[in-house]
Amino acid sequence: MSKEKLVEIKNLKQHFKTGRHSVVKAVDGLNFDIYKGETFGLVGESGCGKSTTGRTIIRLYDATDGEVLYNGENVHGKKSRDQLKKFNREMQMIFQDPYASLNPRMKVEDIIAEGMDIHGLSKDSNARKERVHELLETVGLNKEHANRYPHEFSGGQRQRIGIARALAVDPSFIIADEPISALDVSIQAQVVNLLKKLQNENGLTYLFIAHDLSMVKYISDRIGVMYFGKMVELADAEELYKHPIHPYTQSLLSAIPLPDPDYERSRERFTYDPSQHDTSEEPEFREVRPGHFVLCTTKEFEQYQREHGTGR
Amino acid sequence: GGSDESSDSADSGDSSDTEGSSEASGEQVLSLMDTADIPTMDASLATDAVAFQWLGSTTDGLYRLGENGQPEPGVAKEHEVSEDGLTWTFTLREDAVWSNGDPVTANDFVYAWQRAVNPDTGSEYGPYMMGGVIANATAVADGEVPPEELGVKAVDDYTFEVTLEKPIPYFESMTTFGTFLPMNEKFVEDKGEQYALESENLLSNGPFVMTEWSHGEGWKLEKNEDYWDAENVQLEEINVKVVKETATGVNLYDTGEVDRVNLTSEFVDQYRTSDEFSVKEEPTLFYLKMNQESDMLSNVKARQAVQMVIDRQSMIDVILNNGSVPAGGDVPGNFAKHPETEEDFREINGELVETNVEEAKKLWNEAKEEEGMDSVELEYLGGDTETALEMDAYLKDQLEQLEGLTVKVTSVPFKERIERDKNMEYDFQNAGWGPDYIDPNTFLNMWVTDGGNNHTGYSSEAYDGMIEKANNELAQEPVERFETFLEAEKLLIQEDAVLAPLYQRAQAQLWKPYVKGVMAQPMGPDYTYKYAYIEGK
Amino acid sequence: MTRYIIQRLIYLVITMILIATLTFFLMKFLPGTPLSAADKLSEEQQQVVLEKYGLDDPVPIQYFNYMVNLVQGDLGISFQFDNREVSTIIMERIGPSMQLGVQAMVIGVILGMLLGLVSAIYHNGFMDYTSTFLAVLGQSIPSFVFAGLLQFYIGVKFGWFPVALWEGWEYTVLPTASLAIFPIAIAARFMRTEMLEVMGSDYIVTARAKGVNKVGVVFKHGLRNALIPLITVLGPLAISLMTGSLVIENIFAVPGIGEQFVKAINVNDYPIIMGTTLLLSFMFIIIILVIDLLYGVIDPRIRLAEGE
Amino acid sequence: MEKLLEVKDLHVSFDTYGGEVKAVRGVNFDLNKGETLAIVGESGSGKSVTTKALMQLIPMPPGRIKQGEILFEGRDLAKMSDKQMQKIRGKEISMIFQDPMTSLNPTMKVGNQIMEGLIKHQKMSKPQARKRVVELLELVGIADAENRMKQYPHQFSGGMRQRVVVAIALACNPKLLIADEPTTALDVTIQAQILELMKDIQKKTDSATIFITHDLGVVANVADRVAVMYAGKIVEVGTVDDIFYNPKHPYTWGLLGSMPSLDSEDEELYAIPGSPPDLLNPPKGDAFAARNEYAMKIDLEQEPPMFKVSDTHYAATWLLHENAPDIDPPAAVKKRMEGMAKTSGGSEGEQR
Amino acid sequence: MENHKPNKDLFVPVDTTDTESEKITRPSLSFWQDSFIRLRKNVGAMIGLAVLVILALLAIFGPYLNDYGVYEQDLSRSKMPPKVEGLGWLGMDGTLSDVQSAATLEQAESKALMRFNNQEDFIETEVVNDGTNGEPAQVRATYDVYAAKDIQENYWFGTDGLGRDQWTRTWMGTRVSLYIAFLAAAIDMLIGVAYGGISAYYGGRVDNVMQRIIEILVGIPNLVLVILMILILEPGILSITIALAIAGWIAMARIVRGQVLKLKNQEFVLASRTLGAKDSRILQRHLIPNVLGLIIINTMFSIPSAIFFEAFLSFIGLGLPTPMASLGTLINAGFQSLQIYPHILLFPAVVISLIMIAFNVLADGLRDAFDPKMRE
Ligand SMILES: Nc1ncnc2c1ncn2[C@@H]1O[C@H](COP(=O)(O)OP(=O)(O)OP(=O)(O)O)[C@@H](O)[C@H]1O
Ligand SMILES: Nc1ncnc2c1ncn2[C@@H]1O[C@H](COP(=O)(O)OP(=O)(O)OP(=O)(O)O)[C@@H](O)[C@H]1O
Ligand SMILES: [Mg+2]
Ligand SMILES: [Mg+2]
Repeated sequence: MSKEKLVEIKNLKQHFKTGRHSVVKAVDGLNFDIYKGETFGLVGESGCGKSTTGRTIIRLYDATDGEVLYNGENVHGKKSRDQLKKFNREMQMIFQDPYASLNPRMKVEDIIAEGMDIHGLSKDSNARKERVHELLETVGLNKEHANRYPHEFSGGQRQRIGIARALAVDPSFIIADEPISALDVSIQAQVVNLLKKLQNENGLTYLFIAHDLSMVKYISDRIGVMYFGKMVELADAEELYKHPIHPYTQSLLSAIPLPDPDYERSRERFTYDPSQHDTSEEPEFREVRPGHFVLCTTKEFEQYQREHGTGR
Repeated sequence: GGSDESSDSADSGDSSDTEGSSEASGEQVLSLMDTADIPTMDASLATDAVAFQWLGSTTDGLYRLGENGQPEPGVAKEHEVSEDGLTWTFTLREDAVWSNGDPVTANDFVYAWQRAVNPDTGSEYGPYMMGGVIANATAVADGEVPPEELGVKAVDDYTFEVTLEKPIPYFESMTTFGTFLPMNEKFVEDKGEQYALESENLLSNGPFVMTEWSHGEGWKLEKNEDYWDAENVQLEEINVKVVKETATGVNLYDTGEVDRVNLTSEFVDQYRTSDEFSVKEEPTLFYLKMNQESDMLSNVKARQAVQMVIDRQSMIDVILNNGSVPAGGDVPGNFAKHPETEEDFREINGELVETNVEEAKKLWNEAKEEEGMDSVELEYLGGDTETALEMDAYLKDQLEQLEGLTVKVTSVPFKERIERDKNMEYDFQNAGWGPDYIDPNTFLNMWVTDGGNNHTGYSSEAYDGMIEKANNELAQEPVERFETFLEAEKLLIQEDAVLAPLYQRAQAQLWKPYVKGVMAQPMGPDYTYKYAYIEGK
Repeated sequence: MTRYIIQRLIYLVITMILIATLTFFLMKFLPGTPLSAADKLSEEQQQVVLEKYGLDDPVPIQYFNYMVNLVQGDLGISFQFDNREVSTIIMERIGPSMQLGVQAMVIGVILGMLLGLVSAIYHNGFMDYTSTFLAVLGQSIPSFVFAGLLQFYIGVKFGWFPVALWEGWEYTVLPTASLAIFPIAIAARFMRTEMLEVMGSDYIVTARAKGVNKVGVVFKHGLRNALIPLITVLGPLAISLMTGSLVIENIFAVPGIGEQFVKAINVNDYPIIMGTTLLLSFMFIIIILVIDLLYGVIDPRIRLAEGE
Repeated sequence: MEKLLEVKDLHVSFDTYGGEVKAVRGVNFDLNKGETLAIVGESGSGKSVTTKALMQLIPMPPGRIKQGEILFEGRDLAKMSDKQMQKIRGKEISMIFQDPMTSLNPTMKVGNQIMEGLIKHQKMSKPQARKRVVELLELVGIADAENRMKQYPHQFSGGMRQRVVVAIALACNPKLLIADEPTTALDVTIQAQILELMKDIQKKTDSATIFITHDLGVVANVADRVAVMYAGKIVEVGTVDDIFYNPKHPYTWGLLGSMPSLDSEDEELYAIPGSPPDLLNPPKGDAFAARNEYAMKIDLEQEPPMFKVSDTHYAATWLLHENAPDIDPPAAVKKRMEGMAKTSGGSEGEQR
Repeated sequence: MENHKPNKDLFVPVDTTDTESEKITRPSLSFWQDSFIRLRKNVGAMIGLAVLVILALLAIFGPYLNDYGVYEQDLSRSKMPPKVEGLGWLGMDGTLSDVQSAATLEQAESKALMRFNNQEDFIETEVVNDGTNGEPAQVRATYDVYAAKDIQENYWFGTDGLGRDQWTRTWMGTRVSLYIAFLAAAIDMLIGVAYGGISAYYGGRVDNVMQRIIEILVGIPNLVLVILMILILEPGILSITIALAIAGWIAMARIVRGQVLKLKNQEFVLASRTLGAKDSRILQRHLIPNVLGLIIINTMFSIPSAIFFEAFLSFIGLGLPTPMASLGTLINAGFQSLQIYPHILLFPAVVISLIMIAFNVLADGLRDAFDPKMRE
C-alpha cells in the first residue's frame, strides 16, 4: 500500500450554535491523514461527532476552524464554482439511512444520473441510460431497476443505489457514513462485500464511519476512535484490536457482542470512566507504539508505554 | 332629508285608532324594535330618523306634530306673526318643566338654537335647517358673527321671539322638528362632553323620560309624571330593542316579544292575509338621479327615454311589495294640499311620467343620433342593502332595454353614495328624499342651480326663477305660491326630465291589535306615542 | 418562562403598532367622512365638522396624533354616534361577544373532542361514521344558515328558547349553539385523526401491554398527546368564531362587537372600524400567546425547550 | 422442566389494500420457566407479530389471529377476551419495546408510568406504589430515583429511558417477559449495560424471557435457546450452542456467515443474496429457496417439514432429508464451528 | 415429525442465484400512482371527487341546459316554486302551499284563498283543523302557480325575486364560487409555497426576517385584513380574490417552511449537494416534489374556506356586485325568504354544502393517500 497522503485533516473543528449561549462542540480539533487506496475506519459511540466529521470534510458544513487538504489543496478555502465542481467529483459520500438518502419522488435512473447531469458527463440520453445500466450492474442490480422508484426496493438494494449514485461521477475518495448500520444483518454483508470489491477494482479510498467495531475492523486498514469530538486513539486495524490502549477503546471493544456464545459467556465488559484520566495537563496525541497514536498526557503516555511496550 | 332604503328607522306604525280618550286596559307597556341604535340624543347633533323619533318622544318643542300631521301646542301655547311675516313671537306655557324640576323657559330655546348653529357644536342639521330661515343663521354657522347675533330672543321667561330672514309660511311646522327642540343650558353645560351620551345625562320635558339606554341593545322610556299634559299620556313604558334582521324581527313578533315589525317584500306575501297587516304611507320619494354632465344623459331626450323605459308598477308590486306607489313627480302624494281647494298636490299635477317602452326607445335613438353616439356604458350608483340590490338589478335590466346602453352597477353604502353624489361621480343614482317640513318647497328647492343637494348639473333659469318667486314675492300668497310649485314640478320632470321618479315609499308592517292610538307622522319623528295605549292584550 | 413571555409581549406591542399603522393608512385610502348630512352643508360648515374630528390636519400629523392617543387608550370618536368615544362604544359591546365566544369555544371544543374520541374509539364503526358525517356536515353548512334554522325551529316553532335578544342566560343558548357548530365539527375531526394517530403509537402499545384498559388508554395516555395538535387549530377556531359572530350577532340581535363592526363597515365609521380591528387583533394575538403557553402546559417537552 | 408457554400452529394475517399479508404462517415453539428464548431473523420475518399476538396487541383490524393456540400455563390466550387479557398483560406477561424514544408517553411523568401497572395489578396504594417505583428505578440503575421519577421521559437519555421501560416491564414480577429488540436503538456500550441488567434481573426473579433481535451477537450473549425465523416461520430452533456451532439451515448459515468475527481474515464475507419474499404472495415450497445457493428442485415445490437434528435441535430444510446430497456449510460458518470445537469440544454440546 | 417420502429426483440442486433474488415483486408504481390507487379505494373520497366533477360540469354546462339567461328577468314570474317533471314527490311540483288559521273555518278558508290572490281555479284547499276542538281553524291552500300563470316550461329550481331562473343562476353562482376558490387557492399556493420554501431553504437571517413578518401577519386576524382590503378595493371578484390571497397563504407558508426545514437536511438533499447541485436544482427536483402532497392537501382545505369566506362576505354586504351571482350572494338573497320561499335559499345552500363536503372528504382521502405511514 502506497503511503501517499490523499486527505489531510488538520485541527478540524466544527461547533454548532444551539442556543444563544450554548455551543455544541461536535468536532473539536481533529488531526489525521488518509492515504491513497486505504480504508480509514472511524468509530465511536452515537453522537461523538463522526457524521459531523465526514460532512465537514465534504463541505456540507463550513468548518469552524482547521483545514482539510485534498491532494494538498485546501478544500475549505473560498473556491470558484469550477474548482468546487471538480472537487465534488473527486469526493463523494454514501449515507447512513438508505430510506432517507434517496428522493422518494425520483426514479432510480434519475437519482443515479443526477451527478452526471450536474457535471455534464453524458453526451445524450442514450449514453446516460447506458452509464446508469452499467452502474446498476456494478452494484449488483440490473437495468430493469432503472425505471423504478426507491420505495420499491429493500434497504440493501437502496444502499446499493446510493453507492451507484456516488460512483457515477468517478470519485476517488468516498466517505461512507455508517452505510450498513441501518441494514439488516443479512444485507450488511452484501454491501460490505460490494464496497470491498469496488475498492479492489477502482482503487478507491474510503473513510468508513461506523460504531460497530467488528465490521469496521473487517473492512478498515486503519481505525480512528472518537470520543466527544476528539480522536482518542488511532492505529492499524489489527493493532488496535489486539492492543487497545486508551480505556475508552477498551470499553468499546469489550461492549461489542460477538456471535459466539462461548466468547460471550466468558466476556468481561469494561466501563469507561472519563474521570479516570490525569487532568494535570491538556492531553496530546502521541505515538505509543509505531503507527499507534493515543490521546494522553505525558504521565499517561509513560504509563501506556510501560504497559504496552514498543513493538513486539 | 336624504333617504335610503335602509337608513331610515324601522319604526313606523298604524294610526288606525287615534281617539286618545279611549279607555286603556292591561299593562301599558309598548314593545318596539329599531334596526339601529340611537346615534345621539343631542338635538343639535341629531341627523337621522331614529334620533328624531326618540327626541320627539321625550322632548316637546314649541309645537309638536299632532293628528294628521298638523302642529299642535307644545311648550308654546300660541304665537303671533308680525305683518311682514318676519317676526314670530311665541308665548310659552308656564307649567312646562324639565325632568329635573327646572321650568322650561324662553332661554332654553335661545340657548338650543344658538347652540345648533354655533360652529363649535359641529351640528350638521343646525345650519341646514336654520340657514336662510332664521336671521343671521348662515353667518353664525360660517363663523362670521357670534352665535348671540342669531335672530332669537327671550323677551321674558315665557316669551320667545324669533326673527326670520324672509317670510316662511311653513315655519310653524318647522318648529316641531328635532333641531328646534329646547335645551336646559345649565344642565347641558354641566354635563359638557358627556351630555346626552347616556340616559343619566339626558333631560326631558316631553311625555316620556328615557330611563335606560343600553347601547346597541335597546332603551326604555317611561311616562314622565311631571309632563304638563301627563293626564293624556297613558303608556307607562316603551321598550325598544335593536334588531337588524327582518327575519329575526318577524320571529320576535310571532313569539310576542315585540308589538310591531316592519316587513320586507318576502314577508309581505306571508302576512298579507293577516289581520295585523297594515301599510304605512310615507311622504318619502325615490327617483333615479341623472348626471347631466355624463355622456348621453346631457341630452334631454335620453333622460326622457330613461323616465319612460322603467316599468315602475311591476317593480313596486314584486320587489318592494310593501304598498309603495309609483311616483308621479317630485312631490309625494298626501303631503301638500292646495290651500283653498284642499286638493292634493299630486292629484293636481297627476302622473308626470308614463311607462312607454316604444316611445322611450324612439327618444333614445333620437338622442343617440343627436349626440352622435352608438353605445354608451353608464355607471349606476346603488345601495348595498338587499332590497336595493334587487332593485338595482331590476333597473339595470330595465334600462338596458335602451339599445346601446350598458349599465354598470356599483353598490356602495349610503354614506359613500352621498360622497360620490357630492362629487357627481355617477351617471345614474338611485336616491330618495324625505321632507324636512311640510311644504312642497322641501322637495323642489333642491333642484335650483347650485342647490345644496342638486348635484345633477341641472341649471335652469326658468326653474330657478319660479322657486325664487315662490319663496319671496309669493311667501304671503299661499294659493299662487302653490300654483307656482305645480308649474315648477312640471318643468322639472316633464320638460327637463331631471329625474326619473320611481316610487313613493310605504312601509308594510305587522302591528299587534292591542296597540292603539299611535299616530304616524310625515316628518320628524315617525310616530307620536303620546296618545298611544294598550287595550285588550 | 417569564423571559419568553416578556419577549412575546414585546412582539405583541410591535405587532400592534404595525397593525395600527396599517389600518390607519388603509383607512386613509377610503372615501367617506364623519358627516352624515354632508348633502346639506356648505364647504365651510363641513370643514368645521371635520376639524372636530381632527381630519383637517395633514395625514402624517393625523397619524402622529392617532398613535399618541392610542397609547393613552383613546381611539377617537365615532362617526355615527356623535361625541361618543370609540373606546367606550367598543367596551360596551365586548361583553356579549366574549361571552358568546367563550361559551361557543368551550362547548365546541369539549363536545367536539368527545365526538372525536367516540369516533376514534369505535373506529370504522357505526358511531364513527355517524359522528364523522355530522362533523363534515357541521363544517360544510354556513353558520348563518344554521342560525336561521335554529331560530325558526327551536325558537319559533318549538319555543324552547328565546328567538333573539340579549336578556339573560337562556338568550345565549341559540347563538352559542349556532356559533359552536363549526368548532364542534373541527374539533371532532381533528380529535379523531389525532387520536387514531396517537393510538397507533408505541407508547400506547406499551400502555396496553401494561394491562391498562381501553378507556384508561384513551383518556390517560391518548388524550393529552392528541391534544397537542388540537391546540394548534384553536387559533383558527377562534377566528372562525369571530367570523361567525359577526353574522350570528346580527341574526340574534346580540349587542356585540361583531354586529357593530359590520354596521361600522356599512356606514364607513372608520374610528370604530379601526378600534375594532385593533381590539380583534389584540385579542387574537393574546389567544395565540395563550395557545403557545398552553402547548407548554400540555407538552412537557415544549415547556422545557422554551423555558431556557 | 415446567412448560410456561406453548405456541401451536400460530397464523397471523393482516388485511391490507394489497391483499392478505400472511405475517406469521404456522409458528410452533415452547418456553420453560426461567428460560430465555431468543427469536432471530431479519426484518419483517414476523418476530414482532408473533410476540404481539401472544399478548393480543396486534392492531385489529387490520390484523387477526387466523388460527393457532397460545397456551400460557395451560390457558389459551388466543381465545381470551380483551377484559381477560387486561389482567394478564403487565402482570403475568410484560413487554419491552424496541425504541426507548417512542415507547414512553412523552406527556406523563416517568414515575406515574411505572406506577400505573402496580396500582392496577398489585392493588397498591399510591404511597406504596411510589416506594416500589423508587426500588425499581434503583434496581435498573437509575440514581436519584426520588427526583427522577418526577421527570418526563425527554429529560432522560436514551439508555436511561430504556431502563425505565425495563422497570415498567418488571414492575409486577411477570412470569414471562417479552423483549422486542430492546437494544436496537442503542449504542453498543449502552446496549451492553442493558443486556447485563436484564440478565441480572432475570436471574433474580426467575422469569422466562423471549428475546427478539436480529443481532446474533446479542443472541449469543443472552439466549439459552434460539429460534430462527424466516418469512413468517420458524426455520430452525435449538440451544444456543446448537445454533451457533452446529447450524443446519442454510439461512442460519447465511446469518452467521455474514457477521465478521474480530479475528476473521480478509476474505469475503458470506452474504445471503437477494431479499426476503413478499408475504403478500409467499412462494410455493421453501420460502428461502430463492436465496438459497443449495436450493434443490424440491425446495421450489414443497415446504420442508421440521427435521429433528437432536432432542433440542430442529430445522426445516430439505437438506436434512435422507435423500439430500451432503452439503458442507460455507467456510465462514465452518470456521465458527471449529472455533467451538476448540473451546468446548463437541458440536452438539448440551446446554448446562 | 411426519415422515415425508418425496421423490428422490427432486433432491437435485437448482441454480437460483440471480434469477429470483433481485426480482421485484411489486408492480412498478410511481408515488403518485400509488397514492392514486389508495385514493381510488377510498369510497368517500371518490364520491367526493365525483360530486365535484359533476358540480363542475353543471357549473360549466348547467346554465345552457335550459333556455333562460342568467340576467333575464321577468317580474311576473318572480319567486316561482321549483318544478321538475317526475319529481313532484320531492316537493318540486310547482305549487306553493300555506296554512292559514282563523277563528272560524270560513274565515280560515277565505284567508287561505286570499293568500294566493283568490285565484280559486288554481287553489286547492284542505282543512287541517276544523276549529271545533277549541283551537283556531286551519286551512291549507295549495296553489298551482304554473297553471295560474299559464307557464308551460318548467323552472327546475324555481325563480328568484326578479323572476330569474334559479337553476341558471345557481350554476352561474357555482361557477363564480369555484372560480374564486380555485383562483384564491392558486395564488395562495404560489405565494405560500414560494414564501415558505425560500424562508426555510435559505434559513438563517433570511428565515429570521421572513418569519418575523409572518408572525406579525399572523397577529392580524385574516378576517379583518380581508375586510379592510375589500373596503379599499371595490367589492367584486377581483378584490375578493386578492383579499383572500393576501390573507390565505400564511398557513401554507408555515406548512411548507416546516416541511422544507425537515427535508433540507434529509440525506437525499445532502447527497445532491455533495454532487454539486445548485440551489435551484435542489428546490425544483428535490424539495418541491416532496412537499407537493402536503401542498395539495392544504389547498384542498383552503378551497372550501375561500368559498365560505365569499359567502360570509356576501352575507355582511361585501359580496359581488349585482346582478352577478355567487353562491354566497344567492344564499344571502334567499336567506330572507327562508320561511316562505325556501327554494330560493335551498338550492344554492345545498350546492355550497355539497362542495364543502366534497372537498373536505376529498382532502381527507388525499391525506390518507399521501400519508407515508399508509404506504405498504
Ligand atoms: N446541525 C447541527 N446543529 C447542532 N448540533 C448538531 C448538528 N449536527 C450535529 N450536532 C450535534 O453534534 C454532535 C455530533 O453529532 P454527529 O451526528 O456527528 O454524531 P455521530 O457520531 O455521527 O452520531 P451517530 O452515530 O448517532 O450518527 C451531536 O451531539 C449532535 O447533537
Ligand atoms: N399493521 C400491519 N399491517 C400490515 N402488515 C403488517 C402490520 N404489522 C406487521 N405487518 C407485516 O408483518 C410482517 C412481519 O412484521 P414484524 O413486525 O413481525 O417483523 P419483525 O420480524 O419484527 O421485523 P423487525 O426486525 O423489522 O422488527 C411484515 O411483512 C410486515 O410488513
Ligand atoms: Mg452519524
Ligand atoms: Mg419487530
